[in-house]
Amino acid sequence: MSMLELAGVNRSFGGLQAITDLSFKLGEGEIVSVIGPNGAGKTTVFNLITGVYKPDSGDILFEGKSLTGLRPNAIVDRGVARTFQNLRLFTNLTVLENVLIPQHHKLRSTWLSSVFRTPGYLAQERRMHEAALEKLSFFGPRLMGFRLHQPVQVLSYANRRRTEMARAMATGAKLLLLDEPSAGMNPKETREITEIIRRMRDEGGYTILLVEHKMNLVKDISDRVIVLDYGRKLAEGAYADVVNDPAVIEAYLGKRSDKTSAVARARAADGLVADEPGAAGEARS
Amino acid sequence: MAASALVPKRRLWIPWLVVLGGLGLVTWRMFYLHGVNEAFNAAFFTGAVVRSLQLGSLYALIALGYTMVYGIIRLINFAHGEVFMVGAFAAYFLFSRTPFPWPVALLVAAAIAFGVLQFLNFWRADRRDPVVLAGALVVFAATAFALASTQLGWFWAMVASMFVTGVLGMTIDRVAYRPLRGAPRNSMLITAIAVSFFLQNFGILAFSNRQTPFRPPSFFTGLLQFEVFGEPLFTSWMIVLVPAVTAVLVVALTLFVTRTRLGKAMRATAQDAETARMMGVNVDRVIATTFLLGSMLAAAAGVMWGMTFGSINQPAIFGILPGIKAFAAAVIGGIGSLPGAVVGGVLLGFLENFLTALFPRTEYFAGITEYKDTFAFLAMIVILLVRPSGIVGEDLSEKV
Amino acid sequence: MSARPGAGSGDRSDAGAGSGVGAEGAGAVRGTFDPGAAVRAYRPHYLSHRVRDSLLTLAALAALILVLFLVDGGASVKLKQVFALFAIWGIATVSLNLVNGVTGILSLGHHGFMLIGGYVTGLLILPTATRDNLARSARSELSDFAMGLSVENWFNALGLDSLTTPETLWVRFLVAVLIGGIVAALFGVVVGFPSLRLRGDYLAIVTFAFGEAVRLLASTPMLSSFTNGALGFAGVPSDIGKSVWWTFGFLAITVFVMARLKFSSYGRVLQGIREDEIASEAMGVNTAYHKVLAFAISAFFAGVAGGLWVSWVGTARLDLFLFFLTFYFLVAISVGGTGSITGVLLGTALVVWVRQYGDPLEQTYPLSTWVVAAGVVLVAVALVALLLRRVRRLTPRLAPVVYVPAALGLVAVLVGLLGKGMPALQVTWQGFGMRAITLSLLLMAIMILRPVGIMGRREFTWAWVFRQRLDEPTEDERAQDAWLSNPALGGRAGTADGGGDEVDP
Amino acid sequence: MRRIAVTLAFAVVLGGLALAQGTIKIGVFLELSGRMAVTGNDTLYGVNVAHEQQPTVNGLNVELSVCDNASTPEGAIACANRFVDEGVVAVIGSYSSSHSIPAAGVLQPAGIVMVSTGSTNPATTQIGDYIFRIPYTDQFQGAVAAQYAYEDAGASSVAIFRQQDDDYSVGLSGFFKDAFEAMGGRTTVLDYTANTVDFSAQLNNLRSFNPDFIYFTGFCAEAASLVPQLRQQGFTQAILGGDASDDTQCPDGGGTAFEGFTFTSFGEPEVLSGAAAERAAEFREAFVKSYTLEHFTGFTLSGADAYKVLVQAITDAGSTDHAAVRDALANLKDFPGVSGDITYVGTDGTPANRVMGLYAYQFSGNSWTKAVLKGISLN
Repeated sequence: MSMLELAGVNRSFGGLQAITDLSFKLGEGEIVSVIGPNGAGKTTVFNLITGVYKPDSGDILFEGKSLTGLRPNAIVDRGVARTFQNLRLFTNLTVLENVLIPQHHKLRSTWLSSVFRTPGYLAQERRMHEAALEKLSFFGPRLMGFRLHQPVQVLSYANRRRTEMARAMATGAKLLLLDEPSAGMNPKETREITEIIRRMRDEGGYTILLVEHKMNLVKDISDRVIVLDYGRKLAEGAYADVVNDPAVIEAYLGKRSDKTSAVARARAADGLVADEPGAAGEARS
Repeated sequence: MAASALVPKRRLWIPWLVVLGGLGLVTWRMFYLHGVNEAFNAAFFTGAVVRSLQLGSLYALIALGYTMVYGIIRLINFAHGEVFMVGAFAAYFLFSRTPFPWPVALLVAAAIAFGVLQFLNFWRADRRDPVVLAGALVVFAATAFALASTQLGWFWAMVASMFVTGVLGMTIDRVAYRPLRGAPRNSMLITAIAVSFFLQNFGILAFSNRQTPFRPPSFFTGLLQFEVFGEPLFTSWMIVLVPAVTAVLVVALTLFVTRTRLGKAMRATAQDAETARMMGVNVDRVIATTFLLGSMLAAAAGVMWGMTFGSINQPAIFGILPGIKAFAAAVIGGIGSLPGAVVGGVLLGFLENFLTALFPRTEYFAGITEYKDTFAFLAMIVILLVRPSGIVGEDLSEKV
Repeated sequence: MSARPGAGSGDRSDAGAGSGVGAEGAGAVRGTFDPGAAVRAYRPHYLSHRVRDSLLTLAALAALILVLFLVDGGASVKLKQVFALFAIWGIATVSLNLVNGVTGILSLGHHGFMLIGGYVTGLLILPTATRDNLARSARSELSDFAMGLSVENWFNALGLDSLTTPETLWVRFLVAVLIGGIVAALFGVVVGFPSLRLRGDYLAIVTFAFGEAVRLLASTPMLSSFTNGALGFAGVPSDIGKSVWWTFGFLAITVFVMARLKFSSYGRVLQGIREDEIASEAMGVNTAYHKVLAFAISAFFAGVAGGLWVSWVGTARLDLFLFFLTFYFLVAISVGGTGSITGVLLGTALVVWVRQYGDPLEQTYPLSTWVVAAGVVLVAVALVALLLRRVRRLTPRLAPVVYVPAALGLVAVLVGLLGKGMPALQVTWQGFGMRAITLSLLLMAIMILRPVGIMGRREFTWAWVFRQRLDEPTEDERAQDAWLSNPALGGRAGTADGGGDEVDP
Repeated sequence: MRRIAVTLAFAVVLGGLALAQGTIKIGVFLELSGRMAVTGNDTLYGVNVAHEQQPTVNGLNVELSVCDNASTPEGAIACANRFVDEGVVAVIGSYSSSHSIPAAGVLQPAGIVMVSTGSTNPATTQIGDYIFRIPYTDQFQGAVAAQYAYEDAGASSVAIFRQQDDDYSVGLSGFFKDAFEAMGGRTTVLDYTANTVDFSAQLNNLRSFNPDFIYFTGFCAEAASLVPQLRQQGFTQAILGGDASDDTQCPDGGGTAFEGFTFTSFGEPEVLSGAAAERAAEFREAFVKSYTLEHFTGFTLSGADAYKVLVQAITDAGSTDHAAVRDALANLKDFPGVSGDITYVGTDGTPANRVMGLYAYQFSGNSWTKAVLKGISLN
């Protein structure tokens, strides 16, 4: 049985059809990337899965049970967590607190026992701290030590991304939806995050669905790639197959007859297939 | 993709059903009441309708200021009720305390001239333009002279009070709100509450701590009698004046917002202040203009309020209830939308006035008058829960 | 033992400290990082200073008790009652802070909850003699049912006659105030429900409407059989509300619960909702439940404060619960520090002080005095602005915000001093409303200059007193950070930037 | 030479006396700022003038300790606490029941006599035996008004306008209703809240009841809007107000609508009879030496009498002991006050049968004045 299944999902905003008849499946332990040009509906897919939007029609099944109509927090309870494209951290709280909050929904103590610090509550709190540190140590020493107590707003962008991933892991979800995990990272950090995503799957046992623009990251870790354009699935399959699909190339580059300048086309192709532009910088270090 | 998928699903018949059903119920209720007691005749209900319209116009004028400011900087200008209060008091002083001694006259004339300068500015778009400066100077001299020598009539008192209050609105924006651009919404709201408290108590300090008589010309307050189906309907000329002035001001505002450069800049800023700034709109000036116009409308409402009800209450409480109710009206109509404010204001006038006329005290029923002041709040809460964007407003929910 | 949450100790020392640093270079041999060791090495920071902090806290508590003892035994009744008032308003502000500061929902209906708690408490402890008086009075609107609602009657019915004596008033008061709090909390749940659909300022307006509607409805026939309409009831026993010990006892309980709550998992979640509600929900937090919970807890303590407030005044009346009450609480919270319990108490002290000892501000003075005073205030504004521009290193230092008030202020001072003889300036003027004006100007100034308030979100902690920072790296960590940013520079720890932000190569 | 010596000796003795003379403190707390400041200050002027007339008692200088309650209950309590701290002999104040009652709650347990100058709510003196008042109660005023409406105005159905969130208004309208219905009339109560300006809803209710008399128990702020609206909508019935309508600014905004508006209020010199009228007129002469006549109202007399009865009680008691002063005050009988005779024997602290004035607003030339119709009292 697949872990996540989208079956004929539609969603429109006003007159705009954002997602049209989208179906795909996700097996346990897979890393699947969703790619597509800007405005293709990638983030909308995430919002639909996590309950921010309700599909107009179609169904979303997680481990065989429907997620449609559930509130976002109930969906996290089921085991699906996400990160946000434009970082939604609790900026005035510390790194540690950011990673403790997502564990709260597993807390089995009333607020009164937390006020009176009953042994049961304290034990859970201790476990929450352990889990938080464990998730944070996924990223090496970067978020440990004094960083635990720094408010998120003083962190670098890359560290914020890492904190957000740790936060998603800490929810205890089995399926993580990562929205552009490497945005704003330099090539070295991108490589590192690629490695971490792989370790998250291998060591943490997470199933991962990610939206990403950096093709080398997608190429490196994806088991499968799903290409979206105008809210529809253009192609699905292994990276190598997908990038050679004429429909995909057309979506990214436009038709041959288009009057797109050669430079623009080359630039787009750069983003799609070649290593990213930061490669030069990498060589320098 | 089927073309039908692009058509938004809208059930257009629901609003019509609500409106027609409501009207039917109202008609039935009126006939029923007439059966219960002869006093509830056509003249009675006509009177209730025109009075609702009168009160609703006042609410609409105040609500416009709330909605304009909210539309531009997403701030509930809590102090707007107090701006309305200051408008009424300014008119009172201009109206029954003129002629002023020279120093006071110069001070007030300076404020008025500054307001006029802003207006000339709309037209010429440059404050250093000789035409603008000369105009302001002429206005300054003329007003100073007029204030120091004659007693103003109600119309000129209203106009002058509008400019004074408009300048006050701009000052509030400059001193209290502009330093907070980009701050959390709650901080801005708390500041607005502080400004409101400041104005209330400053009003006590500066104006009076008791209710102030407002002596409108007796032409407007005297008894006016109509015949409706042979029954007398008693009222006064204010019943005509208030909606008429309101209509003129609303039309002028609409023309300003849709036809002028600054009006267009205002709408652009309301859509997206950042982008507007990048497109060369002087956002701060647009916001100041919004405060100027909103406060001027509130001042007009304050003057007419005083004329309608004969006296203005002490400053500490005068602005609160009308202000909050007008805010409720803006929310009901759809905050951020100009037609919404007018619709909401008039609707609230009908809620407070016509509804109580539909359910008056009879032998069998104690009436709903006691709860009248809570209608605005209840209606607002219901609207916010059912349709947060208001009756004609657009959706302002947060994007993910 | 690994992570001990910021929970174990009973005092407030876990306040800001929360938990601590400790992974000093846990396996910080450069390039190798052992997660397991890092987790094991983690140790809450305060444990190392536990004895010191406990002793200091005890000493502070003892000092507070000594002060209370002196105030209670001292000669001045006014000072005593000002202390009691501070405690009562402190309960209200600290509870409002849970919603406003911690959860980040601007609630403007706190006076409504206080009204509910106050009337319930007042009705339940009204002495039988007063009740009889009321019943005989021609004007009472109280129904017989409401008249029968008395803790004393219940105790009598239960055969607990020993608890109906004047000496045991406190037992009845405790029962009454508990019930008052619970009723207020139920209304808190009701008010919390709109918070499920509304956000931000819309919600603020709904809470405001609630506060006003409660007061308007309390005088209508709908509720007047319980509230006695606008008449209210006089003769509520004042023994508890005016006792420094009882009020500070309630304040201590409130602060204890609020502090413990804030630094528990629940408190973290509430703060998360303040920071980003959508993200909280996406992290599995049932925001609806937690917002309603915050409203209910806050309303409960508001009800308790209302009960004490009614007892302090001695009557339950509608004009005790006007919006200005919430405004002053808002001033206290915003000035003291939004979200910080110690800051809020500081703000409350300030507000109570201005309210109770600010009467010189409202006396009659000649106009020249007022002009000089206004001038001095303006010059002070200019100086503060100048200071701030210096601190923030803004140029030009002499901006309009400095020289305009300074010039106006100097002119005013000169006019006031030199023109003393002028007849126009000898007119006397009474400073009606100057206290409220002062407080609202203070609030405006705070919102503009330092929107988080004096204390900010920080709490007062001993670690803060001793300048122990948890979020600053040790030498080892600094070196490691530098190495992480750029291994080539790893050897020279000093070159790395202290904030630890990665520098792109 | 001898005369000089005698004068010197006299002066020395006098000076010594003056030095030896202690002072006693009487606390005065009134609404000197806030929304009731006008009446509060008028009352204070009355206290001041009475103090100038009688600055000593039992050979002791009286010192007034004036405290502003800022028209708030907590301000009133702060004042009461201050008085307890200062160890005042007795307390004068306050105008409003809203502020008298909380302060009485402090002063009664402390055993300090309080004489309220304006509180007409019956609950005030019910707080305890140390609390007294100068004015009548609302019960008395309601009964007087009902008697006037029924007998003098010949009304059989009355519409009562009541401010539902104010205890004074609610109390007064209730007493009126009881008294009027006991006489056999019909009433209907129309509620409004503070700051109401649009009375259309209430007038809609009024239309079906169609009374022949209107009794207004609220305050000027609302009357100023209500009365013109009544007239504009064609209601021509006679209107009677309570003492809260006693303010010549009240009718100012309504054009001619207030012509013939009558109200009951505190007795002024003109409505008093016999010796009391003379005393009041005399006091008014003294008053205008220090203050302007516009500050002279019934509350001024009330403030003066509060001071006078206290001085009398301290004289009678012969000491400044709190309990002795209370006993002396409770035994006061036929004290010649400027607002009429004051008797506390056999009452709960409210003087027996006071005289009220019936007044009407008249438009004279350019401004409104208060015309005295007559003094009324219960028969």
